[in-house]
Amino acid sequence: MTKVASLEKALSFITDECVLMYGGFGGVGNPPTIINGILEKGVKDLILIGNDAGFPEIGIGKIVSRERAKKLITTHIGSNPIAGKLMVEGKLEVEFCPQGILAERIRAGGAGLGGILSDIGIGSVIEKGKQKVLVGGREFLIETPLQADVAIVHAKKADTYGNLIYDKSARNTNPIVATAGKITIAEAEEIVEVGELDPESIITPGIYVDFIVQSKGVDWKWAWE
Amino acid sequence: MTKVASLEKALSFITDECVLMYGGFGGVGNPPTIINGILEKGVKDLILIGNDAGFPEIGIGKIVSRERAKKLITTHIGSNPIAGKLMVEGKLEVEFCPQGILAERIRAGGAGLGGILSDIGIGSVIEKGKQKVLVGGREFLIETPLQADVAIVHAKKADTYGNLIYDKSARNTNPIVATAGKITIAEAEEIVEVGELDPESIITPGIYVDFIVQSKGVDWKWAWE
Amino acid sequence: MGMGVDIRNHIARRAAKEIKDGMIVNLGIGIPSLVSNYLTPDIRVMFHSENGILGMGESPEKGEEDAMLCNAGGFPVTILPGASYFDSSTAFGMIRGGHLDITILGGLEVSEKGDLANWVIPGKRVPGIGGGMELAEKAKKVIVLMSHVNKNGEPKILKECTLPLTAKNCVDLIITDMAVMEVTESGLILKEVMEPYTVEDVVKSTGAPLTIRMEGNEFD
Amino acid sequence: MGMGVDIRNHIARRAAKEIKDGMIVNLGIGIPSLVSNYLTPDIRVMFHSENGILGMGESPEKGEEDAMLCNAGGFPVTILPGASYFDSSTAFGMIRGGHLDITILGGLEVSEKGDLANWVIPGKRVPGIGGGMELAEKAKKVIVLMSHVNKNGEPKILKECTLPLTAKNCVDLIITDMAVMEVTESGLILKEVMEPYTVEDVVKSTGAPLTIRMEGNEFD
Repeated sequence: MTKVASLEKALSFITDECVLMYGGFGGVGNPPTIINGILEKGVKDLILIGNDAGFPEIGIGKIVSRERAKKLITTHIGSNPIAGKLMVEGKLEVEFCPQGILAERIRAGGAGLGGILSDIGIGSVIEKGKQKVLVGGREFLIETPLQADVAIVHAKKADTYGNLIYDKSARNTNPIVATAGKITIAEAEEIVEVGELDPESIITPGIYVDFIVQSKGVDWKWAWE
Repeated sequence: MTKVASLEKALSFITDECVLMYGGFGGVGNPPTIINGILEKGVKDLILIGNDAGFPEIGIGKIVSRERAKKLITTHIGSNPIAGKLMVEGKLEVEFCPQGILAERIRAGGAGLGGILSDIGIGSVIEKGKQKVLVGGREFLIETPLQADVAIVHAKKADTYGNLIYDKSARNTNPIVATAGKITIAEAEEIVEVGELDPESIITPGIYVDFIVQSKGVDWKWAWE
Repeated sequence: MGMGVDIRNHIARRAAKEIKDGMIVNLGIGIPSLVSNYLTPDIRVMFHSENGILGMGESPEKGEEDAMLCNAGGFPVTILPGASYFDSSTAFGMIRGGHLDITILGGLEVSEKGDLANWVIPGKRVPGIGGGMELAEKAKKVIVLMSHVNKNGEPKILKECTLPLTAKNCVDLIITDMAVMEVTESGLILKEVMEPYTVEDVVKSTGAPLTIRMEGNEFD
Repeated sequence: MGMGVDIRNHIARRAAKEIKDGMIVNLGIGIPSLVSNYLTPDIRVMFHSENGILGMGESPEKGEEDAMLCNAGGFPVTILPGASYFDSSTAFGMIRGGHLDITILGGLEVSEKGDLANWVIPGKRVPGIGGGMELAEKAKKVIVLMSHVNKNGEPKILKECTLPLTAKNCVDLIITDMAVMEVTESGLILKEVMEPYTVEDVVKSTGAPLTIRMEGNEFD
């Protein structure tokens, strides 16, 4: 009943044009082994959903910089100038969403909600193309749920059932992203037997995780270096 | 900068007719010391919001049984026959909500959302009085956020900043209820200094907690006894 | 429901056969809560509880109860290795997100289209809706355990439910003291008849047409 | 913005005075990120970060960075006793729920009504909105730190913003290299003038009327 899988097996679900959601924030908490695997496998035309575009050579940024994505639903791309360049050149379609609302849309996708009502960005460009409703005399935007064909996350530890714990601020968007994939693949720094994680400390219950891949560790230079 | 307060101080915010939200599920995780304090203080005409009505002599059930509430927004009252009797007699107004939707409405209240879109109970009595919207060709109910004047929760441990951890399944609705009070009071079995709780293990960040009361412990017989 | 302990256990034992290794299962109160007693050791199941547990184990020994570890009904439980705790909004996020393989619920009435009524009897006190609607609407498979007829001997399986519905088109399998029936697009299929009843007994006690397609045989 | 390090630090030092003991504070990138360097030890503040930290401390020593502990900009931080980690949806739930006492942000333009433009310059690449809208709309107090004029010497404080807005009616206090201004229902109040500027310099460099009500004095 173990969910531990080879990288190759996990990558078999990530194919051209699939909707790929990724955990992480500013590169931190992006799953490096899976991302490198995607690059090596040569997957293209991905539709990416995640907090940001990383940095050109850090985390999810590498997939964007190497032009493997055709669309990106995100909150900002300022830390990855190549993403901006591709957007201007028409090679990358980018849909921007306020940061907390992106998080809520992902959570709504995972939690089977039809959407959320938000007052963030009323009267701004954020309204564009969105339905509005009046509730109790106040106007709200309907923000729709986001789901993915495959969600990839990075964890500090996983047990073989897929229960996950995270590492400090590398938790960031990973717990919500883990809930929103039709298939969820967790890359873990360490994989332990069932029963070794304290049930109180588990952040992502294994119910959300389909495959666990052993991480080869963080392989990039960090933003500050 | 400690948030530790006397029971008397904490109770000063819980007054006649106030909207009181409580953590707990089937009595487990209701804060017993605060509830006894409310009874002793003689507060009445409360508007209660919480998962259920407990048992007649367990947890929040005592406040209902002793006719201290005029309204209850909840998911079911089957375990407290006195609640049902008061409802039939017109002494207690009861508003029922599907259980997970009540949890989401409380979470939405705490997270500053305008509401959520739900397909639970479409075509049933749950629709009554609710706005509907059509999104992507599907019909959803607009479920509005719930907030309270005062939210009361039960924790296993608190530090003096109000960071909370819970005890097994007594966690239940407590973490979401803690976010949804204009004032949130946590009753903790144990109060420790700031820095003693592992930052990874904290379930409710202290930002949500205004006062911490030392629990006198669970004082009732449990449902199975 | 006025059924004896033996019959209740018999229904629960039959329901346990529907549970396969690795499944995530939520058991309702009443007869459904007995199902976990009949799983063979090779079937490893993660039992889910609405209050925020995945991985419940058996009931504790008397005197070993933990006041802080209870199921959704408020009764003491234990946990198995691999269990986790979370809040109730997460517990229901799992349900609505489609992660439950099976939910086993009690029923007052079931229609031939799989409509379920199990939460309120007009004229009686309304106990509230609880988590039943979400379980019935969102679990991948919904199994209803109940007595085949009510205490007046009238069918509880009907062409249309008369009681307020919990959810429409949700029930996949009905297991009663008399029979096992599958709900399909084309109506109810009678799959098994319990001892000591006959097919005729079941047909007579059911308020909707039954297509008879018993294990290994095919009648129509 | 072409301001020297000294001036940037001066603005940050002035902004630090707005922070009181016990507050929950979110600092934006740029000059705002320098503010924490100027808090006196008696001011205990919980710094909040959008990626999911409450209770950030100082930057780590060189060589002591932890790749898994960074702020919202991706740069390494430390934590203080009482800190906690949570996911980004919770981090923004705190913001929208009204739990942030102060957010200190950079600005491109601010209007006399407190409208803030700080996310996009037409004709330049759009970097995205990030968490700025939520912070500007929902923090209890919004302080903007920026240069008083742009590189062409034109006012950035205006009757109406010309750039796309981040949020309307959100700014409470503007601190620049020239002055400190409060945004009120009746317009901008000039509270302080920075060395070596005069009230006249400030008025000339501001594109909206200023009511002058300096510390301890009252002009009109």
